Amino acid sequence: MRTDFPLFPDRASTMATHVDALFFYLLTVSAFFSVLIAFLVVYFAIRYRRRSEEFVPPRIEGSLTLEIVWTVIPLGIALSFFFWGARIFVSMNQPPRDALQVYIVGKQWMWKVQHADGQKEINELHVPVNRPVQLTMTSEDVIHDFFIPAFRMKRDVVPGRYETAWFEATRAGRYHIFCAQYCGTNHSRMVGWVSVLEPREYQSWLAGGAASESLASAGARLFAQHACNTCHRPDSLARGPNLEGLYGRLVRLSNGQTLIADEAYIRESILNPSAKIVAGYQPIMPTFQGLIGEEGILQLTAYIKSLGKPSAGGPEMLPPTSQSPLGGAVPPPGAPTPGGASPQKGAPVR
Amino acid sequence: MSAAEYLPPVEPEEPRDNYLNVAYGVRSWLLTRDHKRIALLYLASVTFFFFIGGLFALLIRLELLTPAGDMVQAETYNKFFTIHGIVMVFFFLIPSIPAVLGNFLIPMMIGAKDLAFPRLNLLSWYIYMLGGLFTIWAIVHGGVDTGWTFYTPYSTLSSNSHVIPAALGIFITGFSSILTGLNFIVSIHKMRAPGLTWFRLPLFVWALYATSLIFVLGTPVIAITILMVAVERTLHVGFFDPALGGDPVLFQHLFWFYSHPAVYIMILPAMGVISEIVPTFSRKHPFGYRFIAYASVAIAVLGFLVWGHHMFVSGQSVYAGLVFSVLSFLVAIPSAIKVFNWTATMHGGSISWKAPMLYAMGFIGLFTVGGLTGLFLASLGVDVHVHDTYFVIAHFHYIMVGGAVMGYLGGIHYWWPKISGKLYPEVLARFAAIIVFIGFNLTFFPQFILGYLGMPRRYHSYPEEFQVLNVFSTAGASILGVGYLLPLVYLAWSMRYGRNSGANPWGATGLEWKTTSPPPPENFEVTPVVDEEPYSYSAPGEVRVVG
Amino acid sequence: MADAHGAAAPHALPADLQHQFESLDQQQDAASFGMWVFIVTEILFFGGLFLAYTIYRWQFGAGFARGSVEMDIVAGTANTAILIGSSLTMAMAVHSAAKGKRRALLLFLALTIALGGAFLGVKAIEYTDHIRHHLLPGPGFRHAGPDARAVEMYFTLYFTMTGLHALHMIVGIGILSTLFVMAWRGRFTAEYHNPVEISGLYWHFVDIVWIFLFPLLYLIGRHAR
Amino acid sequence: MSREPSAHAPSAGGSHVVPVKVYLGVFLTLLVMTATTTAVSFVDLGPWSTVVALAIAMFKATLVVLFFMHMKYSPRLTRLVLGGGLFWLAILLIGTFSDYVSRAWLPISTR
Repeated sequence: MRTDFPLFPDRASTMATHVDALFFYLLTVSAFFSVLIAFLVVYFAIRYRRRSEEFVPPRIEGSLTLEIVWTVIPLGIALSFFFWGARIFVSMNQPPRDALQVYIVGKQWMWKVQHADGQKEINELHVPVNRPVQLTMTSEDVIHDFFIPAFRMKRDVVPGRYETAWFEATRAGRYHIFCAQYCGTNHSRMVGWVSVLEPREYQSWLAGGAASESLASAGARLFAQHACNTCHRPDSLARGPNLEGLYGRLVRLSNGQTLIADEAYIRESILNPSAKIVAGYQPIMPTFQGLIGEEGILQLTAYIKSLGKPSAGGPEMLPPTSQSPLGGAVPPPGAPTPGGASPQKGAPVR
Repeated sequence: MSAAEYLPPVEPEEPRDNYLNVAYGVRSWLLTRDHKRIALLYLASVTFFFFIGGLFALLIRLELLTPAGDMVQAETYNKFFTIHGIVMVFFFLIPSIPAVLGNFLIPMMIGAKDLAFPRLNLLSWYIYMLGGLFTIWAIVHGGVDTGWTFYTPYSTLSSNSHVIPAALGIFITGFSSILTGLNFIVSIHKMRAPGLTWFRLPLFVWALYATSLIFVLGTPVIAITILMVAVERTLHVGFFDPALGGDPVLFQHLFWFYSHPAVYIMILPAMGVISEIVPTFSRKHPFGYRFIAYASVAIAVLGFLVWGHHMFVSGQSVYAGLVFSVLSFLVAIPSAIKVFNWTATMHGGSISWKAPMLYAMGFIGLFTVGGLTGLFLASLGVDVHVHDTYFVIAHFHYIMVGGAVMGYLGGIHYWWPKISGKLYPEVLARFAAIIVFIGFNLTFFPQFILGYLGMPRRYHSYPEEFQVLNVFSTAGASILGVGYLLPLVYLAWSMRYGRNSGANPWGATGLEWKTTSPPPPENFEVTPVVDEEPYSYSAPGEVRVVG
Repeated sequence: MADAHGAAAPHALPADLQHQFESLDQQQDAASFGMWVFIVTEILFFGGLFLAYTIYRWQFGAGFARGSVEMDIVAGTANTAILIGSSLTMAMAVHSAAKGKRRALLLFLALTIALGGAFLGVKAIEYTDHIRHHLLPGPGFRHAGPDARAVEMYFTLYFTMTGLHALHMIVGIGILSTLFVMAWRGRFTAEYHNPVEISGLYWHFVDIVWIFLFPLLYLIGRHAR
Repeated sequence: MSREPSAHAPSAGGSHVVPVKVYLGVFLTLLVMTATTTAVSFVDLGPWSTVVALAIAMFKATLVVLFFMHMKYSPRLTRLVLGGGLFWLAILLIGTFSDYVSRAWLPISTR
């Protein structure tokens, strides 16, 4: 039995310092009130213990001022907890724009990780240090939960939609990945390791990694294999909307709604095409539910993202795209985008 | 100040006909409509289920002694914690105080002969037992492994265990809660003795009134949710199945709409018990009576607005998370008011350290820790890290075991003379209370540390660095187990061999102490008329009512 | 049911007074109040399904419209009229019980049971018709045209909500039949007819559920056709 | 062991007898309302058609509650009970719906 057990988790991400600060604030206030109440109870029990059966204490009904005091003060302290916690939570839900894209598919009892430029890992995640990494996650069966204690980051992985979360590792090393939402027999074995590497090591890992094709080129292959191009062609007589430059662009639907084309829209249009029909087109696209798995959809999405730009550059380089008209505007309500923020294609990475 | 000094010099004789000796035989118990006998039926069945749940708790703790999880397979462990959860939540914590102490005491506390609908009251016990039968059937035939939360799509699509029988068991038992709640609400509104206004009611009645509001307003929603899971699982339709257009998060909304108020069903009655014990054993009017009363109802109402704090990371929107977080902080305020008022009641009192008071003091301390750790979970930033970890397990066990079970045991000891007419052995009872307190803290405090370290809940095997804290927790669990066996032994012993207690051994106020112990079948010879304020200790001269 | 009291009361207690109540008035007050509390539990019981309906209709508007068009609107409207009729006869039954007119009470109870049966009959016809068109959700569900998934969700909600409502109708008819037998035996008088009253409250509640189910399930997207 | 019954509000719907004329009036109104709601559904009011359908349904339900269920003649407590039930239904609907509606309003990162 390891006797040198830690009492406090590693602190390996930018978010960890903020969460720990709030945690210690909560801890001190709670310790103060717990000790105060415990002390008062014990002190009164001893100080006013029953010495004789005849003594009848004075009748004290209460005091309004005291009641107000111990309502208002706890309320004030509680709201301070709320605002601090809320600020951290909102920033946890705002992935920076230049974050490294990683796609994670949870499947009963393993994590399948795919990097934008093709690396595939099982229960392993290699990320560079001091670089924001955005995770786009979905599940193939039941609800899982991607939890890295050292980064204080946790997000449920819900089947049927994308959930996004992000972190920025600040210390190299290997940290636990846990599945934190009960998902069946081997829920406790659905664990892994995230390895935070120095930039040099990360580059060598990238190079030495799988020589397979990038996500986008795998998507191109699938696109041809399922004969998507019979309808989705750039020329005029195409029966399906043109996909070039679609990602991040405003799309007008047949029912007058408008939304920004993001991963969730592309995923839903593949699996349930008639849910959102582009204005001017007929609902003739068949569903690919069951024909294309979650990884396939991720590859197709990566391929569609790479369309409408000069041929896909190196894995790292995100070629500049035309600034999407809406930029950072909040998408109109009603467009069911994924839980996390839909990443905007902004300035290229320098 | 030895215990013997308080006892009345001459032992009061057993009252002639009380509800226990007025009729004998199995039929007189199984077909009774006397709320006191129904309370004892509930006492027996609730105790039975408590020890089943406790057994599975010990099995879980034994399994977690080793990181590799090599005592049982993962499948079996998942069934252990599911059955521990279901049995403890639905068959012990929810019915225990309302159905046992509430059934026994509310008619007496409001000066009535019985509850408004005695037959529905007996039906409520039979429904509870039928639901229990389904759950036992599920356990015996292989158990269910979905966790007591039945999250979809695992419970509807993926689990191949006995989900439907267990779900039906909970569905049926829900109606037992609804009937109990309905009975209490109607009785408290319509059957109070003349002169007994709302603000002359004991605080226990206020707490159970608030609990009954939750019974009636919350339980139907879990009933329909379980029905939808059963329909989806058997007919393969798509309420919550993403492949068929359903949304698993909708299940979580429906589930937690009931299940959060359910945790207030579990704690409010215990608060009611403490609000009775502390004034009696401090011999003092409760500090801020109206604030404690209003706080109970406020908890019941606000408790319905906060369910989203179980779903901060489950795909609920950021804005909904913000709203539920601020509401969750508001619901913590009434609980804080109650703790401050209990402590203030002890100030300037004449405090006796009898067993019920030990349980009450333990309750105040542990419930405070439980409540404050709830604030960690309500603040969004920290919850993202500690959600679904052992921090949550420790939090709700401090409230459920440190709070509700301590309150239940305190209440059982406090009203035991009224229920059985006998006095329990005081020294042994105090010893048991201390054992429970120590065992409890050793079991659950290490889990706070494990939680922040990131150990997820419901893990059959865990990384090595968590082992030492888990060993402490298992050691504590065995002490706690022993602590709970003691009352079972000496209370049963006292039924037969205990000294007669007389009508009011504690010198307490309240209508239930004005009738004999054990009380006659119709509670009072003459329906009492109430003409004084509640908890009137300071009436000069009336030191202690003898026999 | 009421056990005689030992002490000789100045005025003989009414036979129907249960021992735990002080007066018949208090007993009937408690019974009616208890039934209203039970109706609140029923409101929240159906509320769970209405929530699922609201969420999925907000997400799959088109599919729900296409599903609703499959409904036989004549049968739906007729059923609504039948149930409103049964509410009238139920109210008249309570009215006759309060007046102590036993024959009128029996007549109206019978009418209410008959109308309830008619409602269930129409539902049975509708159900078999849907099943024949493969519209019963589950593996056997088939629907030409787009949005098959959304239409199946509509039918899942349709069958669950109207099924639960029909179940409540069957229980209601069972209650009214027992009332009929008790009334036949002259159990109810002008002073004591509380069971009829609270059964009326239950029946009217089940009618109100249908009053909401009818527009929400039958009348969406009619104009689209 | 009799004593004067404790003070109670007029019994809930017990003693009050509603004239038959009122019942018939309510019955006819309800039938007319049913016919109306079916007819209106054939007129394309866009999103308003649902609002109108629900408004008519609520009006019909209020009629049934007030007259057939004697709420009009019942004590204040009974109204409080029904009001509480409807308010809790509203909590369930609004609370959950607010999550679904606000899922699209994400704080888009501009950092």
